[in-house]
Amino acid sequence: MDAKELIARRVAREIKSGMLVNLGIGLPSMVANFVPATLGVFFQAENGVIGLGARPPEGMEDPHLTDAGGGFVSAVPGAASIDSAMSFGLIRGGHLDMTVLGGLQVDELGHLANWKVPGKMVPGMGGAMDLVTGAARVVVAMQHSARGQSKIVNRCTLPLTAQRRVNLVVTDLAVIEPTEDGLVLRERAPGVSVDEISAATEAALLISGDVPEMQLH
Amino acid sequence: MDAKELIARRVAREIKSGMLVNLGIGLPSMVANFVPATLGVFFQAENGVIGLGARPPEGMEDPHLTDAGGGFVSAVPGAASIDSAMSFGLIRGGHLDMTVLGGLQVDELGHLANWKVPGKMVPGMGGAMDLVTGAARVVVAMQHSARGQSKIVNRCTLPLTAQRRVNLVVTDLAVIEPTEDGLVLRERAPGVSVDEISAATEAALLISGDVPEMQLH
Amino acid sequence: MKGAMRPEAAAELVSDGASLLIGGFMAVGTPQRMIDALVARGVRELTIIANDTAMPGKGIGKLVSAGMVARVITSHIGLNPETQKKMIAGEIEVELVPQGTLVERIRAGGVGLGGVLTPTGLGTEVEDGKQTVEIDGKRFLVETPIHADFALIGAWQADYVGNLSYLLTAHNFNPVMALCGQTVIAEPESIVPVGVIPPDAVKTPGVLVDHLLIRAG
Amino acid sequence: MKGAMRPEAAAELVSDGASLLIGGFMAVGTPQRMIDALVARGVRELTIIANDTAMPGKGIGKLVSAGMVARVITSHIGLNPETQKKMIAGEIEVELVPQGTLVERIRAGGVGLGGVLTPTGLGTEVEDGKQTVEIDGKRFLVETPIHADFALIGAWQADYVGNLSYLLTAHNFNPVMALCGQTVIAEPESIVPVGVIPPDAVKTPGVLVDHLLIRAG
Repeated sequence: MDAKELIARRVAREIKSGMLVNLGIGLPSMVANFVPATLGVFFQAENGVIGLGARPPEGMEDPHLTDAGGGFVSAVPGAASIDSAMSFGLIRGGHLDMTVLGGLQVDELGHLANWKVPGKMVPGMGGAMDLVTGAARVVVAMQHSARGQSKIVNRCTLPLTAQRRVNLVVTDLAVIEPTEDGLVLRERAPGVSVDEISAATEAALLISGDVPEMQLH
Repeated sequence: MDAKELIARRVAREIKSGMLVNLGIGLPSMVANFVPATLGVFFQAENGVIGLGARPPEGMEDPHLTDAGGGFVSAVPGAASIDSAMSFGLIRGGHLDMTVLGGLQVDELGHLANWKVPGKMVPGMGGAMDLVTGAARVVVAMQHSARGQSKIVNRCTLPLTAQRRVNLVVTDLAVIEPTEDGLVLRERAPGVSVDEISAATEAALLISGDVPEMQLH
Repeated sequence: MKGAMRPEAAAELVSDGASLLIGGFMAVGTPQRMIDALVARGVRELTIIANDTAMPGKGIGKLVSAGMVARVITSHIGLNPETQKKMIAGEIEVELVPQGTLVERIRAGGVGLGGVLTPTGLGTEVEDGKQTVEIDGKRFLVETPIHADFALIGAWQADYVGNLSYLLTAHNFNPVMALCGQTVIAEPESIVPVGVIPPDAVKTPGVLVDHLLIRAG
Repeated sequence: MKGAMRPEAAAELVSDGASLLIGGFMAVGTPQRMIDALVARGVRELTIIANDTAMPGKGIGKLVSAGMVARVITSHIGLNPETQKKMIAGEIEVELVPQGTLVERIRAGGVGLGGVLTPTGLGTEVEDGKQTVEIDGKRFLVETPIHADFALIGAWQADYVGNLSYLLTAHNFNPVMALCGQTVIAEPESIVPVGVIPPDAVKTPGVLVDHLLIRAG
């Protein structure tokens, strides 16, 4: 299983029956593939639909129904169209049960940076600042390291997305829960040791007792 | 012609082709009866429709289509349902070309009081404060006097509806335009003299040259 | 997917002292069966947030007449003399709010805003005790969000996801209040199978609705 | 009742230096024929307010590629490398605004609010230089209204009153922008006779729309 699929499968386990969930573009959007249809979960695309479904068969795509990345999607029974004011009203107003977002850095305070690398790459925050500020639960889905550098850092050096502490970080190596006391190592990826995780992590990790292996959907 | 009909017929002449107009409950709502259909005017009821039409024939009333006073109305072709947020968005945002409202007092500054008689009658402001603040043009339609007292006063003694100067006051005696310099007497009701108007008015009126008689629709 | 409950069961959820947002404008769009069930249950000391208190014997007027209301936040009580009488007698506390401000305060509560800046009410009693902010040289009132334990919503169609649609002037405050109640109870006139309301016709996404009342007997 | 005009005639209304709100999300719901007409006309120094700048060769991306844009107020430019390149080269000034804040700022401009108070952006670069207000012990950013010379709206159906409806995720910023432009130009995919769009299906009342583009050739 490749790293992205591992992360997506683990994040999928965070999603419970009846939730309203927003998945960011890229890796987070893969999570939907691993959520059982029986859960009755509704996915929101912040560009304007509640009840996002899979990409339709070829030739049945509709240019009026896309996800936030511009890709063709379908609508499940019971779907609702929403404009941007309603979409972000739901997000900011705390009506969104969970958001899954990519990250550039998460630090010991649980702060997320994911929208700007000054002077290099400035995609903009899109909906990320509202999502991290407003969602009931924020899950960061990202590779543990990039170009050999840990993305779990002491203090974010990149511009923050919000001052809110995110709820969970899922990487290809570990599941980490930011708490008031610091970053708690909750789970190991299959076949990865606690020592290997610590070695790959710039930030201090709080470890107590046996750290179980991830369960995957 | 009774006083109310006179006022309504005169106010109707203020309404121009293609306008969006809000009529208050009571006397102002009578104005619609005297606006030619050919003008293509749209009436807004702030409770939720643009394109308010006449009361439907008996037996064809619908409990989901009423004016702000709760009376049955119809919808003209091209009507639109709006919720209260959109309704007052249009009003506050300056999208409403004219509002016609009743009044308790108008003073020399052009200030309107029309929502409260402390200790006696407190209906509440309803939409009046937003209407007077936001409409492009505010026309007050009211009797000149109540119980022998002029309603055109030096300074409002009743609580103000807004700090905005209203654009025109139409009574059963006169048409008065509040200006930066004071209240200008623009027109006389048929058969009413300037002296009679002055005598019935607490506030000072600015009068220059001949004051013409009202033209009525 | 939500079941639908009887009005009596829904009324059981509401305790003495609860705050209720109630949709409707002069009882049009007000959830009537829910109100009857509340009257039958006889809860006391309610705070009601609504555009108006209708009239005696209609909609919210029934709650007022039954002596169940301690406090009202509303824009207009002019057509319910009982509310005015109880206010003057000190039995009901009434906070009068301009209609456009009321809907924005409810919306702010629902969409996670800390408030809105409005020109409505400047220079009137409505300004008393309020913070003001200057933007580009203009003063605005800071109007704060409204929150409530329940929102009682009158709708036209619902499906079992909780999606709601509304008819004509029966929209009014309902779509905005559905964003705001801690618990949202919707009383639709009919309930249709999931998938029958087209996504573009949904005005309140089902994710906002906690309970649906069953169809009228 | 409005006539419908050719895109070239509508483009003639737009002068060098104009500010344009443009609907759409990654070009979905963007008025494409209007943009092509603007490119053909070759106006310069435009300020564009839009969720994103799409990608090169698509929607707003065409304006960027043609060098017609001096300034962009937007939430995301990550999928248009040309915008990023021109920003870094100092050819385009880019103001990045969180998506939920952007839509509320446009709405505030359209509905006559002096601004909104939002938690989004607190403790991030977005806070820099902004006024904050404390409400019930919590800090909020004061976000100010956006105004613009034009709103260019992509819609599904229109009638000759100017009423508009939208499809699925092609709503996005369009309904809110239609409240806000000084001059509102709508590009519908089809135009139907007045009375054919049911009042409850109208998302933008025709009173907001100044010009309609004729149907596509």
